Amino acid sequence: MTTNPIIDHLAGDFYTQNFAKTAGEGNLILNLGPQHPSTHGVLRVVVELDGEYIMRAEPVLGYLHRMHEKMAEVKTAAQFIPNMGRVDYGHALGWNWAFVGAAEKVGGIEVPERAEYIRVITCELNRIASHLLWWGAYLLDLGAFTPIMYAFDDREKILDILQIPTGSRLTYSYFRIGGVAQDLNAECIRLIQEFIPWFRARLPMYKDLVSDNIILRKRIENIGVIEQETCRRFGATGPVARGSGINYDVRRAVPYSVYPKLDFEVPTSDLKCARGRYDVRMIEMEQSLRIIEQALEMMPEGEILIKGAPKPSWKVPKGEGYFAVEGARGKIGAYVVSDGGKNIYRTKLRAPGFCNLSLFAEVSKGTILADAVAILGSLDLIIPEIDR
Amino acid sequence: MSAIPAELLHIIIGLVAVAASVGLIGLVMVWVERKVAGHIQRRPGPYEVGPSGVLQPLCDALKLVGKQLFMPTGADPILFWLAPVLAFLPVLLLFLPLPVGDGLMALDVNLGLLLILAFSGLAVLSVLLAGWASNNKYGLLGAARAVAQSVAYEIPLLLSVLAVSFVAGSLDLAQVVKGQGTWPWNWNIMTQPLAFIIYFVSALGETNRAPFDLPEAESELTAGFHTEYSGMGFGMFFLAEYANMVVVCSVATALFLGGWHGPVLPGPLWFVLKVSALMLLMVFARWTYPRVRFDQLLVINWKWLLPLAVANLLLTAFFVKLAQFA
Amino acid sequence: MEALFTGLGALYLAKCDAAKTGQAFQAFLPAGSLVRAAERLLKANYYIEDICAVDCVEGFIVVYHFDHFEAPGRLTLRVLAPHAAPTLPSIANIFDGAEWHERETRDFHGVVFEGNPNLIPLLIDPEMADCFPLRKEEKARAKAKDMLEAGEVIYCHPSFTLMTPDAPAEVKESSGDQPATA
Amino acid sequence: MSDLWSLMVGLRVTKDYFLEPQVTVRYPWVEVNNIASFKGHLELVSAKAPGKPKCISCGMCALACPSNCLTVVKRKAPKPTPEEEQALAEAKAKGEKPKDKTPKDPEKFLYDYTLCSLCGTCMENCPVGALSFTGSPYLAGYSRDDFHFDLVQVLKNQAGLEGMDASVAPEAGKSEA
Repeated sequence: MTTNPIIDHLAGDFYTQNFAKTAGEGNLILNLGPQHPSTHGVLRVVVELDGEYIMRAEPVLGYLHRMHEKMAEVKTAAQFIPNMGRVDYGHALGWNWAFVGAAEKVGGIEVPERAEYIRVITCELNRIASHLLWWGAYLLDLGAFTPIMYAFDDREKILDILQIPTGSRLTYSYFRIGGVAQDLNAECIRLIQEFIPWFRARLPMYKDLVSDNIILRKRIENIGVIEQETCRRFGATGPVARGSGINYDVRRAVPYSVYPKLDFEVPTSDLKCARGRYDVRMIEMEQSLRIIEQALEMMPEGEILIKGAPKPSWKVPKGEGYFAVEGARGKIGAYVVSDGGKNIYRTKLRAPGFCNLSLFAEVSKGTILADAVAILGSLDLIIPEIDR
Repeated sequence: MSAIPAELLHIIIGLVAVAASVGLIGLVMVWVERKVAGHIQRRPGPYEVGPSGVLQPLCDALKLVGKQLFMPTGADPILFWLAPVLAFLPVLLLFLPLPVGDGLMALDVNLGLLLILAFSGLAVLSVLLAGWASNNKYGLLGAARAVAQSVAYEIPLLLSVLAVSFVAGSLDLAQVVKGQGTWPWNWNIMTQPLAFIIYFVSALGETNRAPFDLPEAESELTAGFHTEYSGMGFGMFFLAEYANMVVVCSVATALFLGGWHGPVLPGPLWFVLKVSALMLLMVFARWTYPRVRFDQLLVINWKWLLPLAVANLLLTAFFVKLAQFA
Repeated sequence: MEALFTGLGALYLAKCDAAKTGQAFQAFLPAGSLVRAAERLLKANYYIEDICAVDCVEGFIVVYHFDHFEAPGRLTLRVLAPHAAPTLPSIANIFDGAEWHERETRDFHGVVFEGNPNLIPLLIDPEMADCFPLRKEEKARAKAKDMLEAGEVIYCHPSFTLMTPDAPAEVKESSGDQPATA
Repeated sequence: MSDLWSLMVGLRVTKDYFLEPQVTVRYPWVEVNNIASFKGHLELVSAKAPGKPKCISCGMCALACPSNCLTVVKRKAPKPTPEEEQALAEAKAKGEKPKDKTPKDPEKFLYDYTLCSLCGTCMENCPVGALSFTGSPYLAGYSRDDFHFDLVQVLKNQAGLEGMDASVAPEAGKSEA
């Protein structure tokens, strides 16, 4: 490297210097991100490289931090729902459900049967859309530019379907405390019934183009191996835990809403590597299709919002409540503590991506830079959810 | 000195034709690549500027020329500006011995193959200079990768070309093409299929294309060795990559697909058709496959391509010797 | 579940109604026995779910949520950190995932976790590291007993009065502000 | 060997899609058709008389809005003419409450679209259903003030220029708010 007086003082910001304190001699300190094409959103990882090998990595967060939990303190319960769509735009309905469920649990509010089924259908559709976003972006990280276009071709269909009842395409605020805002009209149901066989016919193409491709298989097999013990120490849930053989899905472990009535399998794979997580998510897409099919048949007629549903000025009664939902990335939790005041006293949002990313530093030790990008992709990270 | 000697005239026309064709091929290839990529991804590709986007590459070139050229602080000025020039100049030289038609070549030299292989090695030098001189960590990593990759993929390229020249008995491209007949079954690809596969894969590696585009891996190294280049600096690398691609494909057609031989159409048209077919294959490969990891890249080369190439060479030598006795 | 906490000097153990509040079991622990409790939980294959702090009249109640993959049932550890010097031992060396949760709690509430390997701001900008956005003003704070679930008391240390409603018998505390028997 | 075959399969898939027609809708030249249910910005529903909003300026929506981007300015009672004053005095003397004649619809209904998160809480919370979404995504402006509307003014313009597209109205309705 050319030594140049101007350069010497540019030794990086607070985090790089803090990271460089314990760096080995002659190692290259590199900032992957925050403006890096392969980090989804604004993730920054400070990496210590010896040649191509990563000696140490430390994700730096906070670039997308909007302090949702403080907003929850200054708004009433019903006014906080639009925030839920902005915490994680990948699986916004999962977050809607977590918060609304927590408020219903503390307020002791029942949800009509039809609203439960609508919640299941729209949440599962949103999960497929989130998995398609993950699949496309993951292939983009590994260098294939075409798959993301096919994935988004299908995802557009789902967004069109979800736009009918919710009115928006990405940041939904569709669930209300005590039900949902709008009913699924006939056209929406017809589109869903058309979408299911169409997407089921598309999945083999995904397998041919990518899953069996030898270059991809070599890129993601036995890298980023996560032991079950690591999952426990870091609290990783969702496809990351199921990819390491842990059979834990909140829809089965702590059944909520009408999931006990629906029959679907929880895919796990004991490959423990990025390939395991990849397979789990691909199978999960098929399972979600099955769930939507059954939910469509079993959905009864009836109203979609409970009589006298809480108005925006509704005060959450005293008490605390924790409600968890199986999001696309893992267990989405909302912990609500209320003192009966106008606004909720304290709301804690448990983001699955936060715990999944925390194990990256340990898992990526000693891997090559290209593997680190592949491991990051396999964790399916959406940064706004991690920074909250 | 009343008349200008014939060879000098021949060389001047050849050089002018080569320079023009490199620029033209660059623009056409940019358009073809973006259109094919678009259609593969079920989107139309450029369609605004000119009929179905034909003028788009021209606008790109003008935009690149118009961009401000700046140099990062701490970069080494001489080497930084030498790299793009160095990337582009040897490519012009590679075009000279290519046999487009019978006797239709810029420079009729009987060691054409040797000339091409020697100068194609220079391309890696420019990538190394670019990466190192731009004083950028990503550039440095890109340059390190480029050197390892080009050095590795040079050898199987040589060996597979050597196998074909054994069969043809000469290093002159025109002779090699003359040795092949008009119909596909007496082209060299039939006698040397393995050499063609090895040649094509190492050609992809040599020009940093498709699954082996590690030096400028977007998703890992932001843009690898040409991260810090803007304007015509980047444009030169861009054109050099396409020119290299054309050279590699035309050498492949000359050696394996029978150059200008073809049933009905005139010679040069066959040559252009075959080259564009191979180029289309390269473009398809780019938009279908994910990127290979760096150590896998070297494993493919040293553990797969090299032994196969050597085995193929020995086998060919054995049969050629046998044929001499028979 | 309470077998896990024998000999840890637990201040308050209670079974909770999971249907109503999502928690199966809760325990108040003194700061000293937090690390040992975490070790036991890791051995019992619990995984760390999240850590957050609730700013109450009595101080920062730091709530640790644990859950179990095979036998799901949320276990809540609560530790009281006084407003004056809110410092707690860090469990980041046992549950490594806790490092980030603790750094986040430090960002939001200012509860310092000794032993955390990298206690620099996680989400908040280093320049404004001490703004502690989620701290409440004096008058806005509420009593812990109003909000937190009492559950069926299994053991309650005599000197522990944080959770004891005025009439210990009925489970649901009477609403309204009865004098805390400090 | 079967692994290398997967490379060929990959090429076949991209070839198939290469030959299929494109999916892109060339937006400016072709109308996009899946935005029927898009919300778009807010508007006041007009009562039977054109240009007169249904709104009774009760302010429930402004109360409910999470990002408080609505302000309702009530209409002040018109200056009572001498006879009305006199009738008012007798009514008070008789003790029954004088009928309040001030019209209910708001003077101004200020709506700041830059803060609105299109959640629809205001529509659900409105007792008379006076608010609805326009469903027009084609709304552009050069500065932030282009997005500060006075919906009463917008409604009047709309009624005045019958048949104007809703999205054009805001420009005309750019009030001094």
